[in-house]
Amino acid sequence: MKVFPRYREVWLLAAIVVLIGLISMRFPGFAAFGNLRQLFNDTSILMILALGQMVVILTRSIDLSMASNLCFTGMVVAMLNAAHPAIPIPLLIVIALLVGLVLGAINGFLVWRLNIPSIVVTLGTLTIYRGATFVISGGAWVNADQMSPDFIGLQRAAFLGIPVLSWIAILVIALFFLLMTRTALGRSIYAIGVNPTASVYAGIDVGRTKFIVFCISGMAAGLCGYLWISRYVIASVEVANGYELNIIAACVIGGISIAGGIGSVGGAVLGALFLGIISNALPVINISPFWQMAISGSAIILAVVLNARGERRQGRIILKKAEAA
Amino acid sequence: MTDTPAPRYIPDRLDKPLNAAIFSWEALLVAVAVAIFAVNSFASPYFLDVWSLSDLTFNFTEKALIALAMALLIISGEIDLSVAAIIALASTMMGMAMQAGAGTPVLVAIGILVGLGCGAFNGLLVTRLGLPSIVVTIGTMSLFRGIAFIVLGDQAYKGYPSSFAFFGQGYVWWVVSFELTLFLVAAVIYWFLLHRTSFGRRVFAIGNNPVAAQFSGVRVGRIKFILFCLTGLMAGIASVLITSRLGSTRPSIAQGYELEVITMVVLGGVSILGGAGSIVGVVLAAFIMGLVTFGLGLLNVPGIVMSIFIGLLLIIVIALPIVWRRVRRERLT
Amino acid sequence: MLVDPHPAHFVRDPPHKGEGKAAPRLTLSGISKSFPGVRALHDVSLSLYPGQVTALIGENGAGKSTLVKIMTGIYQPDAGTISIDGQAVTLPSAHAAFGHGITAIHQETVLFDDLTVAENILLGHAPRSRFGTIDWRTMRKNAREVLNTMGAGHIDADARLKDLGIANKHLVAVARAMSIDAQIVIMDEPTAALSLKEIEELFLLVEFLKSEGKAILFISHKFDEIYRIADRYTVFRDGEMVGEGLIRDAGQSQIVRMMVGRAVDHIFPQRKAEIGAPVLAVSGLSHPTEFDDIGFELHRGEILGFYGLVGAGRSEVMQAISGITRTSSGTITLEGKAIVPKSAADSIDAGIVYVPEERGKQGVVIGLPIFQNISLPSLKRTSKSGVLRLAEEFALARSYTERLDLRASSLSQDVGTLSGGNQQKIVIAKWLATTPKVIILDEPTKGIDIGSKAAVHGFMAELVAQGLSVIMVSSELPEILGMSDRVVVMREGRIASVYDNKRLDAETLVKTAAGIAA
Amino acid sequence: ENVKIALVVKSLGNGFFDAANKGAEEAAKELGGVDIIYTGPTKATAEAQIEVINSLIAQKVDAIAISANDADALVPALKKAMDRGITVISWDSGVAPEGRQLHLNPSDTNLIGETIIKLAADYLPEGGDVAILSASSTATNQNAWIDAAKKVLPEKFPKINLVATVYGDDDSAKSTDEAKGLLKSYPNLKAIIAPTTVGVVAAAQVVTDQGLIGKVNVTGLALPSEFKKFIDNGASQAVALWNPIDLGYSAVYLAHDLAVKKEEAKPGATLSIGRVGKVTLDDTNSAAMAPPFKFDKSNIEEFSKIY
Ligand SMILES: Nc1ncnc2c1ncn2[C@@H]1O[C@H](COP(=O)(O)OP(=O)(O)OP(=O)(O)O)[C@@H](O)[C@H]1O
Ligand SMILES: Nc1ncnc2c1ncn2[C@@H]1O[C@H](COP(=O)(O)OP(=O)(O)OP(=O)(O)O)[C@@H](O)[C@H]1O
Ligand SMILES: [Mg+2]
Ligand SMILES: [Mg+2]
Repeated sequence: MKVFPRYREVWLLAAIVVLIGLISMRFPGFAAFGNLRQLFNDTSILMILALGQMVVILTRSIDLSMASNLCFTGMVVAMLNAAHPAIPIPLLIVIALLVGLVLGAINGFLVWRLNIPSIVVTLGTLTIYRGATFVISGGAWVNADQMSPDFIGLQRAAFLGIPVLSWIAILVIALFFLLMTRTALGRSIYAIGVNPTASVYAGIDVGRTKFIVFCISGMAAGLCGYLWISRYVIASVEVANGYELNIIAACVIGGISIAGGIGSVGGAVLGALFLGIISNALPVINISPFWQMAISGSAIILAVVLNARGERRQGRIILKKAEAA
Repeated sequence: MTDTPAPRYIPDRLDKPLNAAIFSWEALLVAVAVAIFAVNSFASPYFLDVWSLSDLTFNFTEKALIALAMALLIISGEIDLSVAAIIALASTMMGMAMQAGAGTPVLVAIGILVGLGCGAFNGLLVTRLGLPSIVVTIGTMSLFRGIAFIVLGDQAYKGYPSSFAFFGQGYVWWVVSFELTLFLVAAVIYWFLLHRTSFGRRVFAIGNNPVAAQFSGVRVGRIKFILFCLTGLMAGIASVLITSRLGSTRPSIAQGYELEVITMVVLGGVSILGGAGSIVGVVLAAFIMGLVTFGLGLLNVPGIVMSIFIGLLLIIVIALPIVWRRVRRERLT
Repeated sequence: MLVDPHPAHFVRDPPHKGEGKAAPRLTLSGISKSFPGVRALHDVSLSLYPGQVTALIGENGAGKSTLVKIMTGIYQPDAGTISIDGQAVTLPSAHAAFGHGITAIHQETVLFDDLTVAENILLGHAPRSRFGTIDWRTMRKNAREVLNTMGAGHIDADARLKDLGIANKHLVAVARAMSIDAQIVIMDEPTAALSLKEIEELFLLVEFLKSEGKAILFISHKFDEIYRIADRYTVFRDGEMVGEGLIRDAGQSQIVRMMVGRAVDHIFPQRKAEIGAPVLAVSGLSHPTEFDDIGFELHRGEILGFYGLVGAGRSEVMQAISGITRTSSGTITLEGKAIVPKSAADSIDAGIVYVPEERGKQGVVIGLPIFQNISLPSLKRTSKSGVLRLAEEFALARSYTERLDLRASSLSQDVGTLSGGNQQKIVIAKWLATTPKVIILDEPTKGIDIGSKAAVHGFMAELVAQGLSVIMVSSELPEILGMSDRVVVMREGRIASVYDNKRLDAETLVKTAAGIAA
Repeated sequence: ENVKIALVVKSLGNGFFDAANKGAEEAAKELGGVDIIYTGPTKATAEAQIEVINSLIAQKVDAIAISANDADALVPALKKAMDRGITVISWDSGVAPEGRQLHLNPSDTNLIGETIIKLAADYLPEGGDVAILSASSTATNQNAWIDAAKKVLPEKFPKINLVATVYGDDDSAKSTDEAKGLLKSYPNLKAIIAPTTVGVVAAAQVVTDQGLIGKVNVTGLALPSEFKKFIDNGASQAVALWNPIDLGYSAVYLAHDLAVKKEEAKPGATLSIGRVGKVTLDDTNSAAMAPPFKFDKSNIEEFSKIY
């Protein structure tokens, strides 16, 4: 399996390098190593979410509920931490993964067993999960003050000069890479996206695989629930509101085809990085914040146009003459 | 050939139309609507009041107007996530015109034309460049609203002419608001367009199989383009209404409407995969959503808890026929 | 041979000496399957024997593919038992069927365009490394081995499937079936998309499989193939089994009578050749990659056959004439007027219709009822200033479906629930209903049973008698020879030769198409 | 029959408004015969608030006391309420005069503007660069305060140099990005002023994370309970706020008196608000409750327990 099919990711990488170059022209410190390291750290959460979304999109589905799942799970761990500061953080992370898994599994179950299109299911759970956050918290916020120092500190601790948050992202990227290139599940995910009917005939349980991808995206969202809350040190119902579209945008910019079957781990990571750079750089280079939205919108459109160019199928060549030319 | 038998007779339909209607999606929605209406009347003494019921309609008419066009677009297999952003941009442009001294007719024209233009832009990207609409409109959603932010920044436009207020605040007759009237008229037009014209039939064909439709002489690109324009147009009209109702414009206007519009369409029984759906369903779904939010509002239930009900309603109403069919099949065998 | 009106009491022929001795490898008995409103199979039984090919024969919609899907775990039967080597088994999924050594080449090509050949062959049963991860190296090696044993070593295991030609794709489908150590191999109309050369290769493979002692189920509507390859036969009619036995004991007319319930002599219709003035003239038509310098004339009342190997570019040329694909140069003249169709809609308006070859993708709109499918290209006629008139749509649909002997429970039935052949009838009805001047039929009888084939051919004869002109693209030699007035042979995107059908023989055509003619 | 007063807030779940509700309940108890409906949208948008107002009109409440998400967009809906005989006042974040009978400012706009600058200037004797991190660009009150602050800068704080105003939309993630951007673009930044409770927490967390405690002072308007941590760790020297409990109390008190026709709102009138004292209406029928209250190391502990 080629790691860089059609070298889409290489182009994206080049675009990112050019972008960083352009920003550095206006703000010289931008390309400094320390800043790039921080950029990666700032984008880590989006990367993890984009990877979770990627496996779902690859199977021709979509998970609109990730941001709400993140919000709910974040609230659960924040409230747990506030009420029982003694619970060790690793255990809280496991709880976050499990809560996320359960919410993802609910999506997956509805898609699998009732055969409801994923966009409908997750449009419903998008509002339900966020509403549930309101119900469990009574609308109250969990503030920095109520969180234990470990809860906040873990992702900020540095290991080999790099924050733990970045390490978590690196680990997640590696896991996804293994999943997509080295496991039968990864192959099934691609196969379902390429041709669902053929997948049934090939003995792949399409429904169950979709269930699993929603569990994966749920776990990614759950993990990010903890990471997000401990990063921004406030848990409220409004956490990550509307972020689902950023996640999907990252995937799209990363060349993951919304029609399924096409996309790679590298693409998702770079797509997230690209969006991260834009939102990070605009304040830095003094572009009015009011321009930010229009700029990222244009970037998304541009990315789709370019990706579509790359994907455009070449006609079968029947003529010998044309083949030779 | 020997002993050729007489051709087999194939009936037009098996189900009687009445039978089909009773077991249809619309019937299910009517039942749900009646149930919610009944529950509301019991739960709150304030519900059964003509003015309450009239105010209720303001909660959904603007979104429902867009949902009518969105239903056609989704049936054709496309989607437009940028409608709320189109509202913002159209409203901003109306505000600019208002500051330049434009009168009410010009303002209305500008709102509608900007909506149409945005829809055409989406349509061009999707049909000319062959891009997936869900992605294109995620992009234009940021772009359109982004332009509104660039123009307005932290400012607001206010001071629309008093005659402009009629569209979002006026009443045509007694408690019947202009918005509701416009919605009902539009619903009839869209019903006719989708279910009674060859244009509507082609929309269904495209949604089910765009390639075969193209081979059958359906101008797929053109029809999709028209549908995007219609959706933009309805967003433009909605923008006039909402700007008039709020009497002012901010770039954050109508934030998050797109998902509510799509929820309405899907709840109305339109297949998100394209190819199936009805306008009657969408209209019923609009009323159901209005009834639920208003009913819960009367009980002072927070909006976010209402959204749980809407989310559950969406999933349950879609799941119900599936589960029911499955149970019935299991009972048969 | 016995044709029993009550298949429940069906008595099997005593087994013939020698052949029946081996115990059946697979036995299906009392299988029933219904879809909403359709009884696809009712109490059917079937046995497959090791080292023998059993042909499953039946009209369109008789339930053949449904049975295949039951045998491969894709559908669950409503009733009945399946046993392998005497052991009763259940097949809840395609995976379970693999486990029992059942593999199939399905009627629709079911492969993965964006995956590699190796992945296509081994997906679902890929070799694993010690850590449970996919062992890519072994996977490629295994794939290559399978291809080599099939004599298809020229296919690169690392190539992406979409870069392969259609014939090679088909070989990959076969290789996929072979890669499972299967004892039972099912082929559902495997030759429908192949040309003669590939069909020959396929038959060699079948012989090889027979020699390996595999039990083979072979489904086809082409009797020459059945007589060539099968040892036994089973006939279905309307979802019931109506006969079985050894193929060498049964004549074609006997089998046809079983399958249709009456005798059908498929003789191509006699036509009075009243060929008139040129209607359509094409000249210098070129496309950057698909075809070059295509030029021909079509006359009033003429059937012009287009022959060639699969992938010769015939469909592309026809799609260009009907406005679906763009051309780089060339002119199309209809009744003396130059036309430049930019879309199928334009060409239908002008009076040229194209009946496409890929039924599922280009032909029918699954999800719409039969009558709406048929009226789709004729909406201008069945509506009045844009407003639909249902009664006219039903009338239009009725008149065409009855003539093509469609099997459907009502005209409001979704076409997706029809069998492959019945869908093909919808496809033909739908474009005939536009009452064109020129009609282009691309593989019009692909996958159609013998009775309906005769109906389609009769229909074509009627059309030209009414003064229409027909272009018929076909890869079936008998059809080309039996129906055409003249034959255009295409090879690699160019016209190789044009023949008058007076003294034309099959050999000339095949040689021209393959490029070995003098 | 009890007097029904709706306390409508910008969004539910905000600690500031929950505290205001405490005050509202206190006033209700004190006045007697008053039912409080504490409500508001979950998303801080004008459209959502209008839906809430519509349902309150249908419930025939006697008075609506609202903290508005948009000064202008709510006017038609609130006018409708007044037409149906409902008393409407705004508090905290105001509504344009034609949409309410009176407006109760938590404090004087000019005073707040001056206070937020002063909070920064007090700890910058030599002066230096400061930046403002605001809530959403459409927030009425923040914009008014920032304008007031800009006005007093040249005369009263000549050494303070305001380099930028950015918007975090009251969204913690966006506020964090913006705060980081400020620190990156202005390496000499001495203080970040965030006149919003969400923004101030985000900015203080960024300063803490980047090890800039002592170099950059975060200040602005903050709830003591949410912000205590950052006073404690030194990311901030002091912040200010008015007392939301008093604000809720006063709003309900005023709404009640107007609804039962005990008082009338007209320019120049002096209205009494129970334990809080008296306010005088200016010519737009607005009144200011009290000057902002400063929290620093000396008193944060005590107040963080209250709100
Ligand atoms: N998924 C389905 N839903 C409803 N009806 C179906 C479905 N699949 C098949 N049928 C019906 O079952 C019957 C048998 O179909 P099947 O595809 O098995 O026919 P076949 O013998 O393979 O025909 P052909 O030669 O045309 O391929 C047909 O009447 C068809 O309409
Ligand atoms: N490499 C390929 N991959 C997939 N499909 C192919 C390929 N080659 C040919 N086909 C199929 O064959 C059809 C016909 O191709 P084309 O028009 O080029 O040749 P043709 O001479 O018309 O062949 P046919 O005999 O099948 O009609 C195409 O529509 C396509 O479905
Ligand atoms: Mg079949
Ligand atoms: Mg062809």
